Amino acid sequence: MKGEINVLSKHHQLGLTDDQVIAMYEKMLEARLIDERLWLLNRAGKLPFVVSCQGQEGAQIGAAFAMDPTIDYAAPYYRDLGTILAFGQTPKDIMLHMYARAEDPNSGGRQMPGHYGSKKHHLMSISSPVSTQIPHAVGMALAAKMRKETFVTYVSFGEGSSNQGDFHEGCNFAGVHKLPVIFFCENNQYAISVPLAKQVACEHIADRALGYGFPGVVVDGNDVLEVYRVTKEAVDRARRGDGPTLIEALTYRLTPHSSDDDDRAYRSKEEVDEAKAKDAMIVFKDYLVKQGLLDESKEKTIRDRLMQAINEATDYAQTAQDPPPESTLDYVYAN
Amino acid sequence: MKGEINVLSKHHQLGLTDDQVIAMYEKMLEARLIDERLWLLNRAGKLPFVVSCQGQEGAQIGAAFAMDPTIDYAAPYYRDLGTILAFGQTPKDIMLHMYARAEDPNSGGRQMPGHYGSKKHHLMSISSPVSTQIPHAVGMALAAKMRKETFVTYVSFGEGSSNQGDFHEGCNFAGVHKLPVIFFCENNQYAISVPLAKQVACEHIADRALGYGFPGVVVDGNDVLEVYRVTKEAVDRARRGDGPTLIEALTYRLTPHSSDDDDRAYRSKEEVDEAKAKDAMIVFKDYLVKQGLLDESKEKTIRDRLMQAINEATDYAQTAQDPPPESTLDYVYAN
Amino acid sequence: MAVKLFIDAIRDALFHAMREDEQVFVLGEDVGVRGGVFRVTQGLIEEFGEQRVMDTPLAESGIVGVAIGAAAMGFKPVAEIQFVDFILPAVNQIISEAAKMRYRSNNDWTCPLVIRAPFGGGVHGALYHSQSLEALFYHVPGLKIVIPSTAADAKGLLLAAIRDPDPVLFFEHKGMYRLIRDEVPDGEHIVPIGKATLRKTGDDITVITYGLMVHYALEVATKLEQEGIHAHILDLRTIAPLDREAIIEAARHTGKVLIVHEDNKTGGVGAEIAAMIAEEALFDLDAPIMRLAGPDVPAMPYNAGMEKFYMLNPQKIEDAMRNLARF
Amino acid sequence: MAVKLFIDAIRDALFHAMREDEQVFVLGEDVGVRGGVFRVTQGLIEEFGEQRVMDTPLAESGIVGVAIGAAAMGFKPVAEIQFVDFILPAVNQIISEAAKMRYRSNNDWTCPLVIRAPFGGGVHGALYHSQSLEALFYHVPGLKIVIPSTAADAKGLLLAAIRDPDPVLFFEHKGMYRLIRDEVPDGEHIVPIGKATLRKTGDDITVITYGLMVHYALEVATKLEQEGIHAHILDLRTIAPLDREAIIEAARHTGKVLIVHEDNKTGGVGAEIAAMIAEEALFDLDAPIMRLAGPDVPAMPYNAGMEKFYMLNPQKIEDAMRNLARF
Ligand SMILES: Cc1ncc(C[n+]2csc(CCOP(=O)(O)OP(=O)(O)O)c2C)c(N)n1
Ligand SMILES: Cc1ncc(C[n+]2csc(CCOP(=O)(O)OP(=O)(O)O)c2C)c(N)n1
Ligand SMILES: [Mg+2]
Ligand SMILES: [Mg+2]
Repeated sequence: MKGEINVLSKHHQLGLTDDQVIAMYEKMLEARLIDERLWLLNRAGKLPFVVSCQGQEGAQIGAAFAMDPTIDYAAPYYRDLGTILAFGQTPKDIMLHMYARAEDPNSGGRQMPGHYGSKKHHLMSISSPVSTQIPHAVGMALAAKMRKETFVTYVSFGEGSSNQGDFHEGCNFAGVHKLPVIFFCENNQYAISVPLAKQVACEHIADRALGYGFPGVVVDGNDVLEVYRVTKEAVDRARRGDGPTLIEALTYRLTPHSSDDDDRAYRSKEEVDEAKAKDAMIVFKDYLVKQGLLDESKEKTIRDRLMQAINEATDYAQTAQDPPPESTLDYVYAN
Repeated sequence: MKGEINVLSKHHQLGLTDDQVIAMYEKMLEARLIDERLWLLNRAGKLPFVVSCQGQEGAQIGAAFAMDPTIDYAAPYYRDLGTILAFGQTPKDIMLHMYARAEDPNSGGRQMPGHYGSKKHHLMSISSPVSTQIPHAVGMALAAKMRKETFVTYVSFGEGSSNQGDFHEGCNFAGVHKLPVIFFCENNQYAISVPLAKQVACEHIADRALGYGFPGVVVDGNDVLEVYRVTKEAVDRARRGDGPTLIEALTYRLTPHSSDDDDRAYRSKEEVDEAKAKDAMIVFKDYLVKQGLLDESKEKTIRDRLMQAINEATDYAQTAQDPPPESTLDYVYAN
Repeated sequence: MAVKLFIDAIRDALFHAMREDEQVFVLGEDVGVRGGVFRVTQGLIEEFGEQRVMDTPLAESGIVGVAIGAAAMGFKPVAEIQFVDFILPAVNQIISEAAKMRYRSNNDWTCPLVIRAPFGGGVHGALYHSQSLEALFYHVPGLKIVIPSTAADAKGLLLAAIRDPDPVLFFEHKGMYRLIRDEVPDGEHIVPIGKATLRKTGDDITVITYGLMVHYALEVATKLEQEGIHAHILDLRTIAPLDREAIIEAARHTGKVLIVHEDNKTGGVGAEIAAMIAEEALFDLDAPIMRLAGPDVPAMPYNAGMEKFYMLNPQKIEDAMRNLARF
Repeated sequence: MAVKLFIDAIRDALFHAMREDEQVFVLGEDVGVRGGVFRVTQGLIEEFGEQRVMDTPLAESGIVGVAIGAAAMGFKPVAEIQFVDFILPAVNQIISEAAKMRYRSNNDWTCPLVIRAPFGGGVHGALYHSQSLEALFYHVPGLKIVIPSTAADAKGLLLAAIRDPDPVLFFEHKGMYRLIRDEVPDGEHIVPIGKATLRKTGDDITVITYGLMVHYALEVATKLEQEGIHAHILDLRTIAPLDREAIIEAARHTGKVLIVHEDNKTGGVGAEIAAMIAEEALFDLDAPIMRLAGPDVPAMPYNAGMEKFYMLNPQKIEDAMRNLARF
């Protein structure tokens, strides 16, 4: 960045204000801090299960800020804590979900951690079988087209999940009908233990877009502003009625697959450490510092505020009410 | 071709002898004549159902002759009468199948017309749900690789069927493991009544290969020798251990989808007539005539021989034994 | 009120629902200009256009998955699966998603989706164009399954299915499309989901069945009346959730029960019905609970003799009914 | 003979089968260096290499479809589905293809395939990591379904499944992997598919069950012995085809039958068992045929209290057994 001091900074070029990029950083940090807290609680025996967003926050927030959560919809996947927060869920919502309490806005304690979804936040309900959400998002985008509304639908999934039939069928449908949907692949290089080379033989997941007749874009998932830029372009395309885009954000999963996993069986510490050095949290912070938008004291203020909310959320959730056991029988059907 | 008299003719360039191209023509004609007979029998009320190969024989035979049916395997689809004949089934086999007689080598009368398959002919059993054969073929190719054998597996399907999840999952698996399999898409422009533009938004089905990390090739399905050429290349690639190829043969379905269909609802007579003028039967015959390999009298000899076999086959099948009704209970399990 | 074919009554319901509610739309393979391979959707595209009568790519999981997404946004999609046999690629979307959407989201997201599919044999359809697949789904809470036996019910139940706030599988016996005709009310006509109906009362034996088999059973019952055997015939109409009360009452009424379905026997819908009765009305029974069903083979063969061997028909039902009456 | 954990017995069978027959290979998600998410396949890749212990792309229909192709060529693939809940995308390949291959080809092509999958709840797995899906498949002729309850049976039945010339679904209750241990014969050990076994004899009530529930039932039976209630406990071991003879005999033995399964009740395996008994042994019964099963909700919730509400446990079984004994 040195020597570029006089040209417009990247985020200004993209039309993002200083406040907006700080807000982006704050959301990323919020996701990271919640995630770290979840692991602590898991290791302390308080939460049976955690599935992480760590390493993918940059991609998630870059993408989410390119949308308008008041009109747009998201059909995210279990790692999308950043997206969930950007669409309006609070640390308290998340902690209630993790503790499976009655007030959990995602499922009232019915679903596993990471299985978000709440209509009021425009977040489609997440299930476990991967990729089923891809056709759902296409159907939601079809609704926009049929109603002549301008909202776009974002759907995310891992690169492993891009090998499911539902990815193919969903993309193809969206291509044929030029639907306002953004397929966002968070390529973190692994499907649990299976490395990319054993999952696919193509160079880029984004290459698959060609077979569906819409653009495919590869972006460095640690470059928050680049992710924002390509997603914004995709959102604009979609709103204009020009159809879907497949975005592949290159990321890395910094944690094991879940709290049940031990990643030492299938990847080296060196590989993980190398990825940690490129973490979007670090890269984006660097950018903001260089832009003069952030320093250690401002960072601390943000961090303290977030930690306080997370602490309060944890405390609240820890003692919140469970759903009544017999409510197991509710909501099989409408009546 | 005029003026090219002194250069090597196309089929010689491809290493095909005069006898071989005549044999190819003969197989195409055999398929066409059987198919025409089936329609007659259907319209006469003797066969409840026909599904046709007409318009696709050139692609099928061009591809089949690039393989060696004594070692290679095929997992074809219901329109592949040409392929079935090239792999060794006789008109009698076909007619026994159409009449659902006990001697039907395909299913002993159990399956619908067009649902071929016989182990001794290296033909995988065909079912109705489309695209399921694609992963099967990949598994057969996996068997070749695991046993270090050099046979290749050919699998065919319509362009409509390339939108099923099983296409995607099968291609991806084959790409990852570089398996000796040839994905052969017979793009006849329609999935029953649905025209290509409502099925896919990509320019070519072959474009999808990029997403699986292997070559995709488009070929004029009415150009038998070109189909032979690209398939031979794919077969060689596969035998060398260089992995799969996706071939898209551009064809046209000259008949309605099946004897239950009426195609006038969804396409014009002009369109069909135009395609009929480009029929591989005509184009290839022209080529052979120009090459001095075929004339009307030789054609008549071939045709008469084929017709005699078809007549005999029809007669035989018409009076052949049905399977005993109670054999319905057989072969659910091995014992 | 006019006498209509089964198929026309279904089309009637679609026209009515689509005229009435803009959120209703039809999607599936060949449902547009082709009007569906059986012509159920014929004429719809002319009135409602190709967006509300949408020809989809050949991909059932995609069809159902897209419909679930649209339903989540408040549409009421009516997806056609060309033959019920081809619903299998969509099973994950149906069971993991449609059936569990309301439950897993704690009543937040819903799935008001109808999936129509022709099923059943006896039409030279062989293994993959003849199956009955209701037994695959009736075990799954969150789904409703409807199988009408009359044209009037077809219309009334389809309208009820479209209005239903939860996913409904609507299975139409393809052999009935142009075989069954009866009086169908014009305009609005709702037959409630979950209610079986007595097609005939009688004091000797109870037959519990659905779909095409209702007609066979009635035909036989008429014949057996002359021999003094009086059958009580319950048409289930809804396969899930089953009308427990009506089943138990019908069983108690004669104490002799025959359950009839075209689908193969083991684990078929008849299993649950028999189990219900054995659990709740055992001491009212005067005979073993009998089931007459297709044989336990993977599916119906094409060969005419074998198909006939597989299929139930009035003769087989007559034998079973007489056998039970004599018990 | 050594006492082994359930999970170790399964791994034992895989090692044995793969050493013995080069055509046996394992494929699935994370079965390689990871040794499977439950560690069932741990150590296999070291001995047999990555071709015979193949990590596949994340695509279940592809896994099963590819396995069918390899099986057609004479291999004996053992496909692992990571959780039985994720078998649903492969249902078309299983039901349309694997189950029908021999039948449709008139005994020409075959499908000697084993699909292993962990199932069952009580492990904080919530809706999609707790399901029992045997009822989805036991209606399908052409498939076999095996659910072992002991380590010895797990080994013996898995070896039988791998040797079987037809497709076998082999479902392992994940709660048993590290809970159940018993004496497992070394080397070759075959338990025939299709044969139930009596785990305990008694003259008062018959309990018919399988999987984890066998252990709960035995635990309760021991307790009830002290009250003078003697239970006859049949462990099905094979869910399809059911051991009809053993079921009828066990029912007749006491005349009072309780069927227990973790899966939800309607249309579950218990339905067919009850129907069989009601059809063939009705007059030997002294009590209604009772079923104790999971509630009819889409799947088990995550919240601990709700999960407990859903799951069967010894207490619920005890109540049901005592209730039946008192009848
Ligand atoms: C249909 C299905 N099969 C298997 C699983 C088990 N599973 C959960 S996550 C996962 C790996 C997903 O990899 P990827 O799509 O790359 O996402 P990531 O976890 O790496 O973000 C697997 C195999 C599942 N959830 N759904
Ligand atoms: C899974 C499935 N869905 C629907 C059908 C009904 N069906 C049979 S052929 C066909 C169209 C196939 O089109 P295409 O793949 O282009 O092959 P073509 O018939 O044109 O050669 C359809 C929809 C089927 N056989 N299988
Ligand atoms: Mg990944
Ligand atoms: Mg086509």
